[in-house]
Amino acid sequence: MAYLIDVLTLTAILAIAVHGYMLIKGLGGMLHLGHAVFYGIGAYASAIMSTTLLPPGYFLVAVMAGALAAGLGALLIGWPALQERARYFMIVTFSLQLIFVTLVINLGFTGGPDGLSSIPRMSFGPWQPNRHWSLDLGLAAIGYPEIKLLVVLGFAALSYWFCSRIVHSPYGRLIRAVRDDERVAEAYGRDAMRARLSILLIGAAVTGMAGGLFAHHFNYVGPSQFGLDLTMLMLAMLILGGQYSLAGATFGAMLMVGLLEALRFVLDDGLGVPFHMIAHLRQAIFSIILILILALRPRGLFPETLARYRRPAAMPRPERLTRRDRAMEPPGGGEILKAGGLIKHFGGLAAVDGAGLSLRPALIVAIIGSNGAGKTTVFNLLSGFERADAGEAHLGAVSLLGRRPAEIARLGVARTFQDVRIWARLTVIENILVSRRHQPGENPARLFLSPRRVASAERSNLEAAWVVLERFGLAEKANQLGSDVSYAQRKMLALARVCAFDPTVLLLDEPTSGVDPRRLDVFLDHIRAFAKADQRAVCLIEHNMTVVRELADWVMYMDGGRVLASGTPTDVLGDDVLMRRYLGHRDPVVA
Amino acid sequence: MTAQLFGLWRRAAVVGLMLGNLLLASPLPAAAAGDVRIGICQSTAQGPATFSTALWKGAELALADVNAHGGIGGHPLRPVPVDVGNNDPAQARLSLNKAIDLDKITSLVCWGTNVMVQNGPLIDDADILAFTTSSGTKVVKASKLTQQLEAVTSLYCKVAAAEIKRQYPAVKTFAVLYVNYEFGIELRDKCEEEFGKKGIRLVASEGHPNAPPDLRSQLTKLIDAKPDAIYLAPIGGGTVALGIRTARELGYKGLLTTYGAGDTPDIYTLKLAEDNFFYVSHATPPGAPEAVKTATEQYGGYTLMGYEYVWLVARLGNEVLKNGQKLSGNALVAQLRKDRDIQTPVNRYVFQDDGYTIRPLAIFTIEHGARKLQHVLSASDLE
Amino acid sequence: MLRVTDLVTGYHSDPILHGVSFGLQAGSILAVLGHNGAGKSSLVRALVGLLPVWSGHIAINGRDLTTASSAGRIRAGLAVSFQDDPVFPTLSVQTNLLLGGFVRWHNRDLVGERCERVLELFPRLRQRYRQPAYVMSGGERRMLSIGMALMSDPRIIILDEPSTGLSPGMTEHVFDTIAAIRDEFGKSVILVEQNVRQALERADRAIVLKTGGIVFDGEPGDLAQDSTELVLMF
Amino acid sequence: MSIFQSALPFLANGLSLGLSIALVALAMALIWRVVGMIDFGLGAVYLVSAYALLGLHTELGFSLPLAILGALACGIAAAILIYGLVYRHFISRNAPLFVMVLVGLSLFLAGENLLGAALSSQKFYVIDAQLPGVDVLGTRLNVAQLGKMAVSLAALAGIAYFCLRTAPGTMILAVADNKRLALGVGIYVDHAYVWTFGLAGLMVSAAAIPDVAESGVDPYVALNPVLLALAAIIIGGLGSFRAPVLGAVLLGLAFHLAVWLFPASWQEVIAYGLVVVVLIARPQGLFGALHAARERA
Repeated sequence: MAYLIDVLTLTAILAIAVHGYMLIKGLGGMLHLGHAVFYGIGAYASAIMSTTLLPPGYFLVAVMAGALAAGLGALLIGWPALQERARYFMIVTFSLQLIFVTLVINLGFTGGPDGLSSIPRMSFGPWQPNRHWSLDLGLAAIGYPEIKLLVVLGFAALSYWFCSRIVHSPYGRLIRAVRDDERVAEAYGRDAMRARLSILLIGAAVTGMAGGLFAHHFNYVGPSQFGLDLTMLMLAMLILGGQYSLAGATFGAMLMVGLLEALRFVLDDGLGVPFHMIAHLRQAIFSIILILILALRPRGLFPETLARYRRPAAMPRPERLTRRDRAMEPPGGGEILKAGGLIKHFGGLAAVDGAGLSLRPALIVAIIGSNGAGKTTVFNLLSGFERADAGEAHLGAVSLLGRRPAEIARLGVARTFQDVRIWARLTVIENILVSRRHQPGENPARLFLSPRRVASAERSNLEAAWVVLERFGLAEKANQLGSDVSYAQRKMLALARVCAFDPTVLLLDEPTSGVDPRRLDVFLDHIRAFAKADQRAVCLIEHNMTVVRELADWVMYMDGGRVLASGTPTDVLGDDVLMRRYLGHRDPVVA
Repeated sequence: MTAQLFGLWRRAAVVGLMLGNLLLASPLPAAAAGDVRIGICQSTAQGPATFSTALWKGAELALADVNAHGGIGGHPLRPVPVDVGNNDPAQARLSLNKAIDLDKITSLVCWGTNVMVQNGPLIDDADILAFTTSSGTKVVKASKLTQQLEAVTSLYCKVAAAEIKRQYPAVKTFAVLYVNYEFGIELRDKCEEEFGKKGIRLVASEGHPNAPPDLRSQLTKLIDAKPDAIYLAPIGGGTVALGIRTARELGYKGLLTTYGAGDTPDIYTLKLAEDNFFYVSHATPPGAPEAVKTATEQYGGYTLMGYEYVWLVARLGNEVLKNGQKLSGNALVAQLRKDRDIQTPVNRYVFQDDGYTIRPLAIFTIEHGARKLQHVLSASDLE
Repeated sequence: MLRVTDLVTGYHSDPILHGVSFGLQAGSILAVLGHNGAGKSSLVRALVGLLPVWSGHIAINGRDLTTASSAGRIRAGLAVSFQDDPVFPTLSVQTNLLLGGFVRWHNRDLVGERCERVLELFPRLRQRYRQPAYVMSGGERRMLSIGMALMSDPRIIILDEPSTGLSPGMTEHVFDTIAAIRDEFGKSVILVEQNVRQALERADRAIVLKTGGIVFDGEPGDLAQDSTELVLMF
Repeated sequence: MSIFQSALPFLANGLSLGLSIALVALAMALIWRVVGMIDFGLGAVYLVSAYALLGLHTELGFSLPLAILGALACGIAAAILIYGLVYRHFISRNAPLFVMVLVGLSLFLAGENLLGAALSSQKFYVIDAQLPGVDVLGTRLNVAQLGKMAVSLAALAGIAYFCLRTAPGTMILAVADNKRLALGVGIYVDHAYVWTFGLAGLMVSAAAIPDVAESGVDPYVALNPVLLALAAIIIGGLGSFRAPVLGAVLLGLAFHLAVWLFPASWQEVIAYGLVVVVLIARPQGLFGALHAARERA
């Protein structure tokens, strides 16, 4: 049965490598075509450790060294490759894949073209078996290969546990959010680049571990073993099993190996293919099967497994939102956000041309104006999504301009987007969970170092999320994918999400556009509650004048990138000249 | 994506996996008991793929003969493919394990220095007789039961050097163009050594990837060193032809030479190879069976080895059985080394105990779209 | 001329337009009003065939085009000027115009003659004739885009927010041009706009979209006269 | 002999290698711009026309010019068929780039190995004598190389003319530039794609034929051209039709000057290293201005 054992051992090792691939490609969504490189780095590193640096018996250390080396490799590749231009990542990794083999052949310490031979067997301290080691258990004798298989299976189980811990943690959730829409993730104070890099590193490390195991399983590493075809094989495994599912990754590895091995028998004994064709045909059929899988089942056999959250029995009823009278004191004084002289040019066109605004707690300011008046651009400048050419913006004493979106968000300035932009492949409740701040579980290290703390934080986070969902009437939809709920519900979710983020300043970009008028009141209540109940400063861009009338304490009319007029809704909306202009009349108006 | 659809797919997948593993586990292929299985390697790598075909064609002929004459002790011989993929040792081990475990092969012919070296212990454990057509000197050191069928690099270089001394006395310096793999590098080093003994100095050497886009820069550099001869050390797969063509086009008039890798049909038909070029390879003496000779002309020099491999296994097997032993790698190897000096229908071999083999080699040139035997160096000449 | 009946469409799961019906008279301008998210651009995409029609019918001169491909609809006499990315950025103004007349390429003279008229209509384009479109200002691109729509000598021209991102002066000019298109070229125009007043001044008929349904369909004059009321109507 | 003189032959050879890569690079760039995929399937196309030439000339005994025409036709047909039978399915479901790359690669590998199985991986020659040539810059370039250089320069001019002057060409450009608007003016995008792949097929065959004439054909001949072509577009970028060609030339020079400066065993590392450096320093490619145009428009 040496054959079966060998096959199973290799399968387990490959499964671990594919786990790593799943983290990078499936969870992290990075187009990655050089996976064999990480595997190879791991294999070589641990081989070098075992053959030259370490005394015998330190198998585990060597394997960990492999993981470490692969992680470092990933860091070196990822740091430049992921800066702002993830779309080139695939080509970078592909080129590296092409170089790797030649590089290894040319380097000295990798044993050059001969590779590294006589890598010691797996050994634990004093237990250093030779090839014929065996343990007689009366009924059957267990030899080294069996032990090796068990060890590798142990590692596979470990890797599965480790990866699923990652996937189903707040950290994994964040990574998926970044995969879906990194800009929004930044709008919620997360550093997308760091998230990407970290998951790449973890995935590579897992793969490196597999490489280390391979080195000690096969006792030899050579250049020809880590070429493009290996990457293709692992990729086939991942795609077949389902790149978004850890079970899929594991299963894909088993299935693909099973398939390739089965082909030997089918071609030789089954079909009696001409002898000298068999090797080529195995490759060909493998490739064709891969195409078929991609055509028939692009998402693989297993779908992404989404955590289903159960609604707590005793829900605190959301306090009834009472329509108090709006505070009518004129602006000025007590303001938390003040911006002025903002200027932004696109090409020749001045999108924002000296606009400014000032926001105060519990005050709702509405910006109106025709399309292209520069309303959204003002939001983009304030939230760091566009760099202002000139002007100033302060949150309290802190200047906002020139900061990255994530920083600004962390300072407490949150915004929504005109095109809703919720994380479509997160469930509704996950959208809320990700948005909430101060989650220790977002730090992958903490997941394993202080699991209790993470768990408790997650528990309270979950309770809070349910409250929010209740409050916005989304609790029924909690476990549905963001992409599966209706437009109005997505709009509502966007509000709920920004509320969950608990900012001090809220910038709402057309929060009610496209909303069924019958639902409108609900939206109005919530927005009003932001300001009045939660004492937040709210600024919204709005076209629907009914909404403006209803909500706004203060209205700013923008045109040509400037604020032409501002005042109470009645003042502004009552001003017929302004309104005529708003509707497209171009007769001069004194600002 | 409805749940039951997924369920369906998963079930399909499970069945597939079961099927796969079942096939792995099942002794089904070994069912046709009685026949004697012999492993023959296959490769998809450029170069090896070519001569693996040749090897098989030769084996095919021998199998027909042998089985017509009762195989081994009345049991027919049956070939088993051993897929070494892209000459990848790990892939090779998997295939080899299958062949040993399920097909119960009694012998093997394979190549690729790393492939053989890394799987040497496996061969010994499995107690099978292995022949290698690799020229690597390390190969037989890794396994007691492995015998070199091919001449080793050092021998190739030695013969080439001698031939140059004899035929081209003017040559005082040479350069090597080698494939940047373990094998090419070994060939470079051995030739530097062997040529050196004959007072021919290595003046330059350049490496190239397997299947290079072109060799112009490498050869320009070599030719700048003004060597009297250039030794081509690729794995094969048309690189020899490319080397010859490029060298000539770059105006190199000197001697070009190579080893068995040049012994492929694409060289036979290469007009450019007809002047000032020779290679060292295995002879097909006039006495050899017609079928073998024609097949060799068609598929190249490795056809012989395929033929001789099967022939040898059959002979040894029958002897072993005659001595009342049962077929095993150890028995076969013992027999092989006991007989030591064996004359196959084609060649005379001296199988040494250290696994190396003294075998006749021949000097060939190309003429009128075919290889032309210059002269043969019999095993005894080389002893 | 053009008749749309009970048009329902939307993106993957949720409908954007639920049951929109209206007609367009030959040689007239129909203003389609409503603010963001009202479904205006979905209507445009559905008319041009970029968005599958879930139910309802679209017909030009009685010929049903509900299932026709966009290429088919253009050939049936529809032309469109999109709101965003309205031109081929890296191609020259000349090539852009030629492409506008793509469906008439078999008739070289017509294309040439069209080209001339467009250049008369927008002299600015003549100066830019050989330059790539991306070097032009927003306004120039808008003119080019409208010009392209004219090139195929269509029966009906759909203009999606032609005044987006234009300076007041430019907007005036564009709207005058639209009027010219009706009066001189004798085309029917579907004018999707936010600049309500300017649209209404030129339009012969107007419909107001709100959250995927039509809330007003009639003479511009019948729309509320008081600006504030009108604004609130949206 | 001065350093500079000693470099000349390497420059000449680098140039010729570069220009022979340029054809495939141009084809790949065209597909990338119009269809938005990196098409490794071109490797299969390359193999088809290579073996077609061999079959027509040596097996069926066609005269060389005739065989060449036949091979070109086969190449075009193959490219269009691959699109119609395989890619169209994925494009219509707008499959992500990653999937398209995988499909292309698999097609290529399948083709390679099927040929290996069917026709063995032996090398065959169409011309087995020494090709005539001329001395340039202290080296000697044969007619096949000169042919390649001429063809790729011609192709560069040809494709520019085709795209800017002919109806289908303009159609292709339009789709590449703004797909939605292309639909909006009544272009059948599918036709544009067929033209694109046909054109790519033509260029790839035009690259394959002289290669085959020069150094014969086996199932592995397509690998280098395709990989080098990809590297070339990465270096050059997609900004214009010139960009990939310049990229290819630069790569060719890198390949040969690397050997001039270092031991040849480092050739690939240095050449592909250049690719990675360019990617990190200038992801849009050295001569690429396309994105600028896109963003401004």
